[in-house]
Amino acid sequence: MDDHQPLYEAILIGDGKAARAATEQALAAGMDPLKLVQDHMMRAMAEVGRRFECHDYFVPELLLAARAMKSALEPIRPLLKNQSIGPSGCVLIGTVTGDLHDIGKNLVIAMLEGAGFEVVDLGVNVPPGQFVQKIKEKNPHIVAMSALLTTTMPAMKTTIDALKQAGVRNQVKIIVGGAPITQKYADEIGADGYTETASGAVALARKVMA
Amino acid sequence: MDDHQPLYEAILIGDGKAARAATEQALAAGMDPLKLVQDHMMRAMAEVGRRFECHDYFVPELLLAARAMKSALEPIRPLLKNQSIGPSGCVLIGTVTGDLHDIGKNLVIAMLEGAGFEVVDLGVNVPPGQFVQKIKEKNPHIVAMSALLTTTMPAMKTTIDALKQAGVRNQVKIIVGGAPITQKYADEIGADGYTETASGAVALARKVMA
Amino acid sequence: MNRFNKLAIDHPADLRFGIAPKPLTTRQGLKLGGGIVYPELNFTLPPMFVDESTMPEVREQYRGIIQGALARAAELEAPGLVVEFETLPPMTEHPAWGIELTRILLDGMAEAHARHGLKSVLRITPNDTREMERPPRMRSGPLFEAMLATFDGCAAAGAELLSIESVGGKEIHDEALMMGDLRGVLFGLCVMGVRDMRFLWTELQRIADKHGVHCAGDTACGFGNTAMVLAGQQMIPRVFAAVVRAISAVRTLVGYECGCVGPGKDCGYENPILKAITGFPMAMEGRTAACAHSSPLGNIAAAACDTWSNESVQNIKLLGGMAPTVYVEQLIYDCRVMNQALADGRDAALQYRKWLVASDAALDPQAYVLTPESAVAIARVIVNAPNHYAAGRAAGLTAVKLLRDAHRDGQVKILKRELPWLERMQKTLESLPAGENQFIDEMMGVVDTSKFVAADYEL
Amino acid sequence: MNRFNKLAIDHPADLRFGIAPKPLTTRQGLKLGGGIVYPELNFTLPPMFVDESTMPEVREQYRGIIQGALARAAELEAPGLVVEFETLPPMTEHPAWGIELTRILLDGMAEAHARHGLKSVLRITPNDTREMERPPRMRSGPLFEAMLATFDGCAAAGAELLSIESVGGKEIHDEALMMGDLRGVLFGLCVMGVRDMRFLWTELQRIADKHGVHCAGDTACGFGNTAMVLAGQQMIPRVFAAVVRAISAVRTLVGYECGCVGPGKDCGYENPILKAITGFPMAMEGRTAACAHSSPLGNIAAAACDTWSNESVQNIKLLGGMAPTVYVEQLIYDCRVMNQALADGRDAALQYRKWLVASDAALDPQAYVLTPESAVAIARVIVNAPNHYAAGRAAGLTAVKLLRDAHRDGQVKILKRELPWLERMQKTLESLPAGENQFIDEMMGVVDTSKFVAADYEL
Ligand SMILES: [Zn+2]
Ligand SMILES: [Zn+2]
Ligand SMILES: [Zn+2]
Repeated sequence: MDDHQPLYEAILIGDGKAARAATEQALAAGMDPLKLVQDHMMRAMAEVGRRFECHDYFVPELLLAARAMKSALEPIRPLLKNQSIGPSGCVLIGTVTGDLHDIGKNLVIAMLEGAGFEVVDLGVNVPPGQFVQKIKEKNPHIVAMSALLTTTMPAMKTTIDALKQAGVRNQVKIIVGGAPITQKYADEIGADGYTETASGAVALARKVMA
Repeated sequence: MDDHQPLYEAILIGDGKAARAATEQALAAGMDPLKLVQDHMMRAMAEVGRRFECHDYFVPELLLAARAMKSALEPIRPLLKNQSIGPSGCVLIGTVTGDLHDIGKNLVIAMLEGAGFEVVDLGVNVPPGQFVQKIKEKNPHIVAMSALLTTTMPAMKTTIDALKQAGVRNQVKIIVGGAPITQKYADEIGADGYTETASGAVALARKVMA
Repeated sequence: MNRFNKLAIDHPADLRFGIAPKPLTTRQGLKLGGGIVYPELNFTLPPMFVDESTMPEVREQYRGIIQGALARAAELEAPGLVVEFETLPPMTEHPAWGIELTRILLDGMAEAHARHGLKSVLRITPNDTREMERPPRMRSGPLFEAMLATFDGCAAAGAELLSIESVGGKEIHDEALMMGDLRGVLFGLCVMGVRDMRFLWTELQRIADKHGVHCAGDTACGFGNTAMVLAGQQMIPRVFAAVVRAISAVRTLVGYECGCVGPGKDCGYENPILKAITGFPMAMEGRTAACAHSSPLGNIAAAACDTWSNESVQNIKLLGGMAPTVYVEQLIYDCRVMNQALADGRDAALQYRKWLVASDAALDPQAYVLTPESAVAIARVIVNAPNHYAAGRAAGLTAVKLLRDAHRDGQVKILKRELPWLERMQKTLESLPAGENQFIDEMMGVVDTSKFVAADYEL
Repeated sequence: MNRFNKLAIDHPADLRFGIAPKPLTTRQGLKLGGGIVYPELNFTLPPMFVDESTMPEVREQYRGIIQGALARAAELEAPGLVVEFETLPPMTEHPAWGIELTRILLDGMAEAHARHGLKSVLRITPNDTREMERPPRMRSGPLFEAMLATFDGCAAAGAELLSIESVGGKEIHDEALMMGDLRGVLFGLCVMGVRDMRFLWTELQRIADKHGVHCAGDTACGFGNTAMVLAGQQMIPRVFAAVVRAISAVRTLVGYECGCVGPGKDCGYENPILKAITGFPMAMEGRTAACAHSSPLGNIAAAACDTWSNESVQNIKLLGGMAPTVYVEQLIYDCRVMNQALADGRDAALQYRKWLVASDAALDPQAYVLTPESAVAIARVIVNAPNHYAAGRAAGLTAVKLLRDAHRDGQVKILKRELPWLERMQKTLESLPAGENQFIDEMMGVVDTSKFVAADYEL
């Protein structure tokens, strides 16, 4: 089976309908579902990631491919109940109290989801207590926080303090980002990682989980 | 006796020879030395200070006047042994370890001396231990430190820590200045005062001693 | 509502810095757009919380900023100065704080006027805090009320220019940007954005009238500049951001239709288009706003500016002084050159403008769509369109055409990987329905309607 | 030793930015002074100690600075870049540190060249640590040895341009400034300074020759800029600082007499005079160096620059990125305009130069003495003088005359309280003895000789 397989292509160009159709066809032809995922879907997503890294793809292509992958997985999921095609890890994400800046966070979500992470989006202006509560509920591997204002970045520290107070700090890795944030500030508040750009978030998430 | 007195004038224009001659003449004429100091010399220096404040005088005029005042005081000092014409206060000054920038410090010295302070100049690149030792020796009211580099400003904290360690911190007021220094930094390291400009040093010194 | 149906500046040569057909004279007599470019200083707090307990420190910060910056401006003999106070969200949520800080700034400005004769005017830019709730309540509720109260109190205190970076339409536009979806962009900017602008600026005009101050202008910051930042990070194509910029002018225009008289808000890089349409003076930011963000528009942004801004800088210490003081110095020197060129007459100013434009235009499609020629061309199709939807579509198509032609003629560098996007965008725009109602019907079936309150947009 | 006895640039119209009669070509092929103005980026550490224990963090800082700044420069397609590494004193005292950091910067530059084709060249500026001892040992001792070792190691590592802000003569000059004493100024600059420069740059030329690199140039920073800062704080008259600037050119010139080929060091505001004399390219700093210090020379400083510098900025975070990255962006945009004007030919460049000059010259005597006309006039009397002492005196007298005439003709604003100083300075300069020996004899009886080691100055 080679790279020119329709499923691989459909994901690469972000055509969800075609990807699903190709999957159903392959299943009907008796293909092993797990093999389908590993040999074609995963490889297509890896190629999408590579193209994005090289700046041949932009975010829209990345997101469309991720959506096509989701469509293609639908007929497969029921067949793989007991096998792990689960996510690389679970990330809880939000902008800190007082901060309303969506799009950086949303980009990070897109990057992470594109890389196979499960992401729980708490939205913007998230109070420390809500981070704590959701950690208890969702048991994520990583908590990601962003702040775009010099006057909201101190809320990162407040949030980490609240996590400590609640005894959940050590259950998660904490990563932070946003225009006024620096590596130094991340170190000072005791975060586990910092990235300057949204596209650095995937590598960072993998690094802190390693 | 009025403002047009030769002594007053001589100090105002910074003519040391004339100032001394006028003083000797006045003493010979039986003038009370203390009155001479208070009514003429001090008043001249106050006027010099005022002109400097209004930017009518520059530093050179200020320094020349201070020198003229010194000359004029010479024949008077022996007559006033037991009376206080002493300085407004004693200031120990130096740039911190690693810092070589003279002129800001020297300006502050000039301003302080012009305002009647006694100043002990420790020079540049002064290690914390030397500050401690000189405090013990000279018993100053104020310790003034300056730093012009971002990499020498941390030595201010080190110096204050050394003063604490040596148990002399509370004997003195500490004032700081220099390009990278801020009020916030001064507060953080526990200094008693900060001034942005050399010309602010006098007001600051008076304030911390009040 | 005053629809602009012809251009105030019909010829690209008349679209230039320092001169606006309809200048604005402030209470102290600054004539913005009247032949002199003025610096416009912006600033923000260093990293710190803003709450009841830190307000004493916050006051000190603003007092220090205004004193330091105005002293420097006086020293350098600035011909005048626009000060912009862009509040931080807590200062809009607590109008009393925003108003008090406005007074502190005005006091500093009055003192500099009394002592040094330095003329200045305050622009107040409260936050569009309506988006603190999701979905946002755009036309009512405590956040909305507090925002209006901030405007009202600041105008009463003496802030003469009212601005905001309003967010109506962002609920849909954000995702449209990330998906490279021009239909969503049009819906966010020219349907939702236009409707919210019309509502909001009608409210603000009421406040301005009450206090005898001016509605200055809005900016499509959260739209066009978000696109620019994403393009700068190579997240979306530059040509896409360039087309978004052109379309964004339609949204920003609504402010002027409702009574704004300029200067348009600094971060509205679409402002040259609006100057051509309205004739009002415009604030712009460029290279000297690198403290706030990078841009491919550092010089070209100055080509048609009437005030020249640094966008925003924290009040932190640089070796040469506090950053706002440093930046006011840089702005003043920038303005000095422009004003020297202006003093030498029309041809001289056009010579300088040529260099400002040429130095950026060929390097990035986002710059190319803002050359005086491009800006006037886009402005023209906007005023000729029957409604905002059609105007947005026409602006987008014109931008695409300008870029295709310029690329063909070797006048602008467009990366190979972006070329398919030009075609894709053209197709998308051409395939749009002719009527706004049909477009709305189509889009309401596609967009995530849980993200906004349809009634707040008359939808 | 090569005394310049005629001007390389005889006519003020030929003293302009981007073009030097004797351009310098770097190993990667940047031609400084060859028709393009290049940005020159400077930076320093944020508040932190530099010692053995912090060196890992120091390395990270410089790595981060160079990577961030060069990435931005590549993005903005800078035509090339000069990077200046002005060390901090511990890095000169411990040559191994300075050399290692030089390598880190060179690695970053090589990488940007390989990846983006960005050409750059490194200027290394160790500290004149000789003054760490008082009185300084100028010609021997461990501090001196370490300083030379730093130069040697950095040149070996690949730093192609050698510079320093040397301090010889400062021992006397500092107090002379504070006392408004022009005789002391002359003694510090043209007797002591000249002698130390001659010694020091002969040593540095040996090192440059050994490694095939260039002596670039010195600056009278601790003299002329100290005067400028004091004048800015209203501590000394501006006219005094202006005259000091003119005289300081004589000291800076000695570097070129000993083999320097430019670009002269950025903070030498006297550089236009030296460009006229030597024909070598010059670095200058102005408005975009407000991060490091205010100046009344923000635009005029660019009039004759070949590289355009920000002087120094801490590696701290601004909203738009780390400050060195922000400043490289600003410099690049500044240079783009100059290069556009240059591309339009001589008259166009002179048009732009006119605005740069005119925008500052009338406002401050320190700017006025640096107009192309003033610079050439001062340069001319310097090359016509029989020796450095006479040259300094002539430069001072010329500056005074230029200012008196300009004030009379209403071409420069001089504050009333400064006018007596013009007269006073003229009298002082006119009353000086004709011969250097007599002057030295007089001065050695007056100055505080405990502040310097006379033998180190052949005195
Ligand atoms: Zn904005
Ligand atoms: Zn310097
Ligand atoms: Zn420097």
